[in-house]
Amino acid sequence: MQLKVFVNGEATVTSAATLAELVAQFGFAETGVATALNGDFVPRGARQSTPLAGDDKVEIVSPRQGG
Amino acid sequence: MQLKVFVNGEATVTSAATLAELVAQFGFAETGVATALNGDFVPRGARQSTPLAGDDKVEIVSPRQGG
Amino acid sequence: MQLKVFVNGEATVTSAATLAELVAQFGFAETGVATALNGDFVPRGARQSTPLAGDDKVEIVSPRQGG
Amino acid sequence: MQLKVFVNGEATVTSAATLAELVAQFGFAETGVATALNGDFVPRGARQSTPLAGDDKVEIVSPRQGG
Amino acid sequence: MNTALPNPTMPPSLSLYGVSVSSRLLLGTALYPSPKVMAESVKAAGASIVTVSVRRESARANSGMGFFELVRSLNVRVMPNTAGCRTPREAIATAHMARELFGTDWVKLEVIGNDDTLQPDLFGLLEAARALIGDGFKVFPYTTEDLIAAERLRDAGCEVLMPWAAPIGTGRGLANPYALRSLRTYFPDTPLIVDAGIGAPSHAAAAMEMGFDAVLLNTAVARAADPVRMASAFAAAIAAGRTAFEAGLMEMRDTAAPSTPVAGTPFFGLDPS
Amino acid sequence: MNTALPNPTMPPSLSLYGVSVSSRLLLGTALYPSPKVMAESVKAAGASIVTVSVRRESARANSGMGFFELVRSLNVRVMPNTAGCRTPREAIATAHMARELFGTDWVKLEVIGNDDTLQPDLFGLLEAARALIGDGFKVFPYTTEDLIAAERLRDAGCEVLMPWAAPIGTGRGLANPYALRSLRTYFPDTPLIVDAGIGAPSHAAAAMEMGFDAVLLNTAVARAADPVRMASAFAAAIAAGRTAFEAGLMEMRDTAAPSTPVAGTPFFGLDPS
Amino acid sequence: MNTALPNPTMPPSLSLYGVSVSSRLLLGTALYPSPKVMAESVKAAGASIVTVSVRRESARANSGMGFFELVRSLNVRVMPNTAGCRTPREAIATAHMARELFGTDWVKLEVIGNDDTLQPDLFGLLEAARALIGDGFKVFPYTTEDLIAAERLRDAGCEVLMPWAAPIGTGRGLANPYALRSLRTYFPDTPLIVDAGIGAPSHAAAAMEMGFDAVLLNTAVARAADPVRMASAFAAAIAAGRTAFEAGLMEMRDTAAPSTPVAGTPFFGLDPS
Amino acid sequence: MNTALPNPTMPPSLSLYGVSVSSRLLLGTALYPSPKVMAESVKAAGASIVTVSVRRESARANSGMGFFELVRSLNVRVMPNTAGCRTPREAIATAHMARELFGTDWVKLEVIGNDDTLQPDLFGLLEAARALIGDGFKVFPYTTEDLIAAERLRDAGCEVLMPWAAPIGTGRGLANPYALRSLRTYFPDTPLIVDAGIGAPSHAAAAMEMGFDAVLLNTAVARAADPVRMASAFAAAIAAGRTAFEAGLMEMRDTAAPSTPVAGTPFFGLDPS
Repeated sequence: MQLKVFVNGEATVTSAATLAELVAQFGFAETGVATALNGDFVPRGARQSTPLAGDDKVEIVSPRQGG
Repeated sequence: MQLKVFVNGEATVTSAATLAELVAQFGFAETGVATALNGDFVPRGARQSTPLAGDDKVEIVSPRQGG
Repeated sequence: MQLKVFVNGEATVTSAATLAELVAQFGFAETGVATALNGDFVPRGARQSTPLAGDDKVEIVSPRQGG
Repeated sequence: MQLKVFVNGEATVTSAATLAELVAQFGFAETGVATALNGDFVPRGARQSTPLAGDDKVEIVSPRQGG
Repeated sequence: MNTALPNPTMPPSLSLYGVSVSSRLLLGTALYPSPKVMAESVKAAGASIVTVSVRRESARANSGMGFFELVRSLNVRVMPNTAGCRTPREAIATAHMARELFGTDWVKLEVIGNDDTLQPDLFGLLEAARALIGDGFKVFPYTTEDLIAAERLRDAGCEVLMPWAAPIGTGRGLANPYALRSLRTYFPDTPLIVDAGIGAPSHAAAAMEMGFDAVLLNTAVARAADPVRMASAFAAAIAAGRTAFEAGLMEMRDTAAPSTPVAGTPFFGLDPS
Repeated sequence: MNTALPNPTMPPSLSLYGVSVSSRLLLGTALYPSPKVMAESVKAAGASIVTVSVRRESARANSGMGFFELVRSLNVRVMPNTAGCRTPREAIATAHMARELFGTDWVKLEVIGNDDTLQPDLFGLLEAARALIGDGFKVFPYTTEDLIAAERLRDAGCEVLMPWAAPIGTGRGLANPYALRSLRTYFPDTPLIVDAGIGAPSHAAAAMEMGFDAVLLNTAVARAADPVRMASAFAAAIAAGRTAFEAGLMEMRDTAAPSTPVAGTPFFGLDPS
Repeated sequence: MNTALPNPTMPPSLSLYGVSVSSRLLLGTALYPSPKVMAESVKAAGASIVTVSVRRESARANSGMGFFELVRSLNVRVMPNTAGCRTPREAIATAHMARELFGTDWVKLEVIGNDDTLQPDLFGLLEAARALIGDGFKVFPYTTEDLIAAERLRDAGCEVLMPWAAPIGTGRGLANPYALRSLRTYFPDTPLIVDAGIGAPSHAAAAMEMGFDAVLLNTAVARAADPVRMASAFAAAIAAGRTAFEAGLMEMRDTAAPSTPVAGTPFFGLDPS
Repeated sequence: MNTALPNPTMPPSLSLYGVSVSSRLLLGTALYPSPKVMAESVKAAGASIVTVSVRRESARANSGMGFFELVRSLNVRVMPNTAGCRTPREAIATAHMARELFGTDWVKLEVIGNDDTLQPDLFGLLEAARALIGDGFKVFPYTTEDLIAAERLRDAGCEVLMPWAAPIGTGRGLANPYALRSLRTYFPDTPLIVDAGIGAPSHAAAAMEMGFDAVLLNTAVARAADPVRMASAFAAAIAAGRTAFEAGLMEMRDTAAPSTPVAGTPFFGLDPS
């Protein structure tokens, strides 16, 4: 079954049922990114048990330069 | 009956039962001062109906220079 | 006889024999300008008695805005 | 014969006939000081040939701290 | 006579909470050598608004009304302050007492966060401002140059803001001109009154040249050797700064530019010798 | 109306070469959008002295006397300058021509040492000053804040000195306040007029607060969006600065000091909560 | 060779959250011409702490870990920031994501209140700091010179404060030295790191001379013509400023005082001619 | 150990009268608590040039050579000064005595015009410089920021100029940065050494960032609580300022600019709440 979610601000249609599956589908190394769902942090260990729902707002971030 | 109250920070013993009586006993013109009881403003019109209790903290103020 | 002189930095050929004549030939009111010859001031009263020579440098100035 | 001279601003009576003798009488190493007479520098080599006269102003200086 | 010094009435373009104000100099009433000098200074300043306070009355002194009578005789609008209050609760109660005594809903709101610098506690200030605006006060918050605090105060309903120039009584002038300039830029339409830290007329003029709407001061006048003349000096400087702002200041340049015309300079082009 | 802005007449305490001067603002006559605006600006400034120059006249234009008529109609004293002169010789001849044309022995002596900064050549300035004083001129030297040059100029017979604030036309204000202050301290009795570099009324007020006797400017008024109003702004600021100087400015402090009395602060001593 | 420029190791007197830090220069990792230049600049700076961020990863780029590897190779401690967060909620979630990614509980907490000035929202900052400290973070708040905000942040559990010098990226240096000085005086024992607005080594040295404990910067190095050499310049300047603070700066004087001894001056007392 | 503080040797790009100089810090030898501290400070400064003077010798003391021996042992070049001289004649004779004693034709030429400000008498300075150059001296004139005096001194044969920052011993730093900057711009190829008035390493760094070639100081080191460490601090700051000048400082901006990249900011575009 397909869901429309927002990943890093962009609308995406996905078959992933959980946050963990979504991260995997995007081809990210599990330990290479951190995630938030609808504005709240979701720890790596909780992604498996975090189901996705329609219009969810997902943030997937990685290390970057900073000042 | 006598009460110990604090008027402008100084301990005083008074027979006044209400804030209005206290103001009068101190010889202040009713309209010449403003009052607060235990940190809260008491409007002129409410002094009559404002009883005093032991250790009450009363502020009686008047106009002064300011910057 | 004709002379080449410099008036306010511009080469001019003149028949004037004196500074006074030169000022007159240029059509300046006698009292409307002040003069210098070869870097030195020439008072109004001395213009008549100030002969011109070839290549003389003459300044003829008048009042102007200043800061 | 005795002369009154000023050495470094202080009046002194000396029997020295020359600047060189004066420097020696004061016990200065010949090369340890530099000299001036009445406001003008006197090189080391010229002290011998520099006679003293009454009221001469002699400066005898040596190295010191500076900013 | 210097007390005749200028307090030009300018177009009443300044409006505070809907009240049109003629003078851009707001003056404090404290620290003067005498009540008489205070009164004359207010007149010399041409001030239309003066700040006052409430203080504990003593049965013996009973002096409050005497002062109030004097101020009333000056025919100026009074703005009570909450000077010395350390908490929103103290400031709120003090504002209410002042409103009852002075019969005005204007209040210069001070919530002091530090006894050494007497600087505003922006957190307590915002909290007190919200409460007092809810109680119907017209709040004039004594604040810093902080842009965000200014925005929150305005959003809370403050129609006027009073950023400091420097800590009260220091007379240091504009401690952070850069930040004040950006505050002015960011609030083009909110009346901004520079309050506290002004020590000399040139400081006040500089604030006005930046486009601030008015200046509130006290110590610099009251503690001058001659307060009355100093009041007139500030009035003139503030009028001057405002006029300069409206008349369009020249651009500052890095390199010199002749004022007297270069064209026609005598001896030009001749060998300079 | 802003052109009605203050130019308070102060006690004519300022005396220049024995001439008592009522206004402490000296104004240049160049760079204005029109002669009319220049004339109105001089009036708005309340200036009693204006600076002028001499320039090469052309047979065609013959415009010099027209300008002079206009200035004459202003009933102010004119001070011709030697702007643009690069050598003492040029300055001396120019001063003589100006004296004959304007009928005054006052001269603002400029000997320019550098075309970029238009700054005084102190060496040429001193030489020219000596010569002109010998010729009976009253010399107003345009100089820097240099103490020693100032001393030599005064010893040469200059009864007034005109140190710069910053290079001509930059409008930067007091580039070296510390040195200007020490110049003022060192010459308590010599009239000192700050000339050039003033860009805003607050700059002029600051100079006057330091105790300078007057300010001479041109560009900041002439190049303002509204020269006439700017002239009145400078007049007010200079009067303000002078009055403040006479009225005794407060001392600047490092730490805050309350203006509103601390004694009797409501809720004092109670637990702030 | 200039990359050999000094980064003297000083007694590790600086301790941040119990971690003793050898270098008083904290460096940002953004805006460099290349990762290689960034890495060399960090080395030239002798920095022991660098700031980093988290940003949205794209399936295509997948570049995050590459950057992290590079930083890891520098053997420095990383301090993630919450740059760009406009609310406590955003900052809190971002801090948590950063902690998981970088494996550190240190966070440079930014809650930006205004997109033009990028200045701290002191209200949101305090709220976010409280929450994050509750979650076990070691919070380094990017704040202003506001004394009261500083006090509340410290009371909330911030053991280090990072006041700005001027807005991020302006390079203006210390916009309000007076307020920074009083902040330092008021918090003698709290490590204070000047963060943002530093444009030149002299700015950083001035902050250290005031007694600030360290300086955090990025743009001034990354945007220099030669970032690597500029990094070494800042390292030297910060060490110099700190050493000067410890070595006791001379008192500034108003009047001159000879360095070379006056006693024994040749020709003294003789008629100078 | 802080005496280990940086004195990086930079490319010997600085050449004074054809002599290539490695350190850009010139140090005075006066006012130290002891000769030993002086010697250690010179070493800590890494100075390659120190200033000295001549003073009247007394038969009793006979101490001059002792000092000279100590300086000789430091293996640095000495530059005698003419400190305290009030006239060209005094300065000329003093310079000659110094040349004979120290065996160098280098001289720091001071002709003091005022005992309070100890400032250069530009007129006497130029006269003395001409005479001494005629006598074969390499003259290092202690002058002001005056452009014209600088030009005349250079035309007289001074290959190096030493403008002041502020009066000797005041430690005020750069009193007129604007004028110093234009002096530097106007003499791109003449070695310019900022001499006198420097009070803190940040002042010295600022001068070097402007592009000045070196700094000469004394009081700020000698009168520090710990002169040796302060010497090392100045060495580091001067190296830092020079390196920054060579590495190209960022442009100062009026408005903020993010250092951390904006692209990819988490939660961007979501409703901030």
